[in-house]
Amino acid sequence: MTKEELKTYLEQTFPQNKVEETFDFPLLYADKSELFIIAKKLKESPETLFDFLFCETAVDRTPNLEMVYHLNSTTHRHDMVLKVVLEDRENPEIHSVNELWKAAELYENEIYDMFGIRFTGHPNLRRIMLGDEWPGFPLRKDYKDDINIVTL
Amino acid sequence: MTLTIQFSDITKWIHETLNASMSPGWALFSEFVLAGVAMILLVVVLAVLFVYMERKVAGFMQLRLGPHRVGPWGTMQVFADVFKLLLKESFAPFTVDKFLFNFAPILVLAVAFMAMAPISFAPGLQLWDMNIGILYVTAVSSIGVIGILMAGWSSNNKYSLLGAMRSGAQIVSYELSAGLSLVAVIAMCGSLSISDIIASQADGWWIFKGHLPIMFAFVVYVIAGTAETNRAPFDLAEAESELTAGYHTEFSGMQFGMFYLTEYINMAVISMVATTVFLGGWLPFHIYGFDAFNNVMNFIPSWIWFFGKTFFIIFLMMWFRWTFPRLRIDQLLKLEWKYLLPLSIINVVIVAFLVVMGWHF
Amino acid sequence: MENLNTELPKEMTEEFVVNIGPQHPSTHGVLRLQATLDGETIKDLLPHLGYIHRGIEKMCESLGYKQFIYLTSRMDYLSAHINNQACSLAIEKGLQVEVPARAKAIRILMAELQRLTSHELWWGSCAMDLGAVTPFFLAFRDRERILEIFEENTGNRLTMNYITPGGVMTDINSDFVTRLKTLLVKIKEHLKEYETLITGNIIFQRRLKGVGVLPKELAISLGCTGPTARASGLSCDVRKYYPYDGYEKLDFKEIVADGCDSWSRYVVRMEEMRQSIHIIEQIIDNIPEGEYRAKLKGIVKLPVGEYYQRVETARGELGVYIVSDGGNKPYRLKLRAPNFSNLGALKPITVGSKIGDLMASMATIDLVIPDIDR
Amino acid sequence: MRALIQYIKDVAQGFYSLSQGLLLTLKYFVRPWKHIVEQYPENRTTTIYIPEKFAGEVVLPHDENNRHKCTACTLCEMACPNGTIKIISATIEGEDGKKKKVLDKWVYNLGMCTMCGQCVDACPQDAITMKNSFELSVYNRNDLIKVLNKPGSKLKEKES
Repeated sequence: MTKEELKTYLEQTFPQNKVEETFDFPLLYADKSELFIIAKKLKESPETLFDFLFCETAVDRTPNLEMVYHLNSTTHRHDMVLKVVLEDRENPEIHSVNELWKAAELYENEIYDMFGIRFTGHPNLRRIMLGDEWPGFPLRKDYKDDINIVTL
Repeated sequence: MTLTIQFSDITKWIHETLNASMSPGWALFSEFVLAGVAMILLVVVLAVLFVYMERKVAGFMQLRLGPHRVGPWGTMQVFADVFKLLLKESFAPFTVDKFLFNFAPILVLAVAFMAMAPISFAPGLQLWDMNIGILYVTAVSSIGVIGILMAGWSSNNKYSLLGAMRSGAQIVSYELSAGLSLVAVIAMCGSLSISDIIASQADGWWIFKGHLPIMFAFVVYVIAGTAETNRAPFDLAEAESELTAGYHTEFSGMQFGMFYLTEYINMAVISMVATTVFLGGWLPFHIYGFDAFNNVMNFIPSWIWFFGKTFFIIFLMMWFRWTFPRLRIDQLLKLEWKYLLPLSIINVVIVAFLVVMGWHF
Repeated sequence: MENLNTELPKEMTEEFVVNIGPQHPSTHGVLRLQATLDGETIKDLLPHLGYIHRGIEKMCESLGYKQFIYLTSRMDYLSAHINNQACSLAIEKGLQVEVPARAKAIRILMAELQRLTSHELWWGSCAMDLGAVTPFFLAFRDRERILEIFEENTGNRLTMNYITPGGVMTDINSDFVTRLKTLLVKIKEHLKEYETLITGNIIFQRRLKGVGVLPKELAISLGCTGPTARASGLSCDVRKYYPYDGYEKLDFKEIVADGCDSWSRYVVRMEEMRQSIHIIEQIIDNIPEGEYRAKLKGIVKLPVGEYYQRVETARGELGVYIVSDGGNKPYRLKLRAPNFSNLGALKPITVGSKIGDLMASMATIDLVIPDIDR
Repeated sequence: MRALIQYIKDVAQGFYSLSQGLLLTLKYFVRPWKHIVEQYPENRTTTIYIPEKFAGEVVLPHDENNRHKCTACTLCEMACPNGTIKIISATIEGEDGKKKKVLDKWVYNLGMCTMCGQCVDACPQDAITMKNSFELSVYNRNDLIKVLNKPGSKLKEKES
């Protein structure tokens, strides 16, 4: 499907969700609680078949955190973006998509490390880069570190 | 015709002078000391030559020059390295088994020296012409693996242990086919003594006599010998990309130097045995009926013949090392137990049949 | 033989943990693999990262759009040029700048040369991981000549800093075409030597065939890209599916093999080297004349929005995800590193095999550690 | 029987492949003149090849009258991603009595420079260039911080 077709498809299939588009891909907003169901549907329904999670990351849109899933289908060759807004900044938690895409195991480890978003159902959630004793989550906008960050 | 002094004359002269000046017991003792010192010097010089040769061969095969800064054409590089190793601290980690850790390199080196005893470098230049020479060499050189196992175990390091276990499995298995390929020649000439084996090749080296089983045995012996000395493509015991340095990971200074030296001495032993058994020892190359050519060959001193052949086999081993990738441990054992050993056994059976029927010459 | 260990009572067998890395000859960098071994057999593998984590994503948030490109050279330093290209393309996408045709051609030429150097280095180090040292020098001989061309034309050898949003920094030299042509002839000759020395070698083949099998479904699920995924039968060449900088006009084959093992990965990479040469040969004679750079403003500001650009580096798909808030710096920059995803494949393909196979798998996945850590 | 023939064929092929590799290494072994190494420290003044464009360090060229082109506009300082450049300007009184900003010190930290060429690119006066110098290592890290404008140098006014 092309970008426009996919966008209309998403609008029809998920009428209660907000559908937008970025510069490249159609964009679907999902609620935190229904993320896993929507992701599973996107992966398994024969029209979409999003079986390739090529980028999973988070963006700190102060005060919210935002999970961004870039999905691709290796059969239909179309892409889309799935976004989840997390309002709880102190203790953000979301269901892991590791069961659907195994790539998410490493991605989610990195997101946990950098943003502090906890993933329920993740098999081995650990701070993969920085180590357990590191204070704070560096990629958040309010992260302050006078020693390790040298500003110009 | 020959103007060269025979080595037996020199030894005889030493023997007589010593006996004339002191009691027979002291004379014998002095002879032992002299022989030991001479042997150690010879072996060390050889090892140094081999190290230099290996570096140059490796360099030339890899489009480089090899060592070329210390001394003319880098000849002093090896000495520089040895002095560096001598001056370095032989550091032992806190958790090692001190006695075994310090003993292992000495054992390995001593065993390598011992294996040189019955080898005949030239007519008369032989430390001990025992009647079971070949058996002695194979027996003694297999003690070396104990030293390697000791080194690996005492280091208290998982890489070392893995390397030592690999080395043990490898050396124990490859000794079988190395021994069996030697048996082929021994059966043909009917003696274990090294001087007898050389004498049996006076009318032609075993490898050129036209016996197919012997040629096969030579190939097997070179492969098994390469494996026995833990060299690439069989260098699993110290597989650099897998186990960093294998059984000598924790060794430093001269203790490491001993392991390093031992590798080359073992290579020397293997290639000297191959020279003696298959390539006619110190005998010159003759072509039957070509008297002029044979006379020219005779003119070349016998020790040059011996070391020339030795260096050729060592070059073969170096050539293998710098060309081939390494085998995996299961492939290594499979090659021995499923291919080389059965074929060697069949080979020995064929040789025995030939000998019994008297079809050999 | 395989069942020997299971028959023994449990007290007699003991698994032990070996740290392969951070300093280990065959991890090619500071990657730590915590391997649980049962004798020689790997039972479990857990990668520990972060030894060379520099926080490039965070650093990029405090740099301007023209400046942060050059930090990405330090990710996958073996395809530094292609990393820069990805960032430039993302910025050009946001600014809607048309890159001159000459710049596009030069970019492709350099990118394919970079792919060639990267694969050559991989070939040498792959052979070295498997115990053969000589190929490393043969590979470096040709790589050095290509690096010389980079040095002459861009000013640097490894991190070329050659691409800038809107084109390339400087024009190529006048003798570039002739030098490259003579070089390509030589490289093609030497590729044949590679084949005789290593590809045909029976020991090498036995070491790779059937080792480290990564099935296609698993490759998709793990998000593998590049030669690693293509050797598992997953067609994923970004140059074919999402062409950029004029790859759509070129004739080249996407190399896909379905052996799924290390040998297929080896074959795919070797064949990709030939394809790169083929691509270069198509462009080299008709580099368009004209500007090599579109003029941009001194300070670049991207419109508010999100931009995702992917390119095919030597190791897989590199994605640059820029979130812009309209300022002169990216609000958030995510670099989707190909090696980070490919690293995930290491555990499933090595568990149950020998240590020697781990080296073979790692060598053919071709991990570059700074790219994993970023 | 066919399996046996195949087996022998495989073994022969294996030996053939190994011998091909051996021949290749022997070929290089006996042809030392094909070797590729450079005798580096010896050839640093003779045969070493440093391309014209090679980016070794940033320089501020001065002409024969000890004049440079830098107007101390600090665009290069802003363009640098690493904070390598520090421009210290001074205000002097010109001949016509106007206050004028001129370059006092062009401080360049070679140790932090990644040779990205952004400063050269940003300079509107083409005052700075990359030079193909090499062997720039020093024993003291402070020696890497250089002042590029020579003492007493002046701004070169445009002819037009």
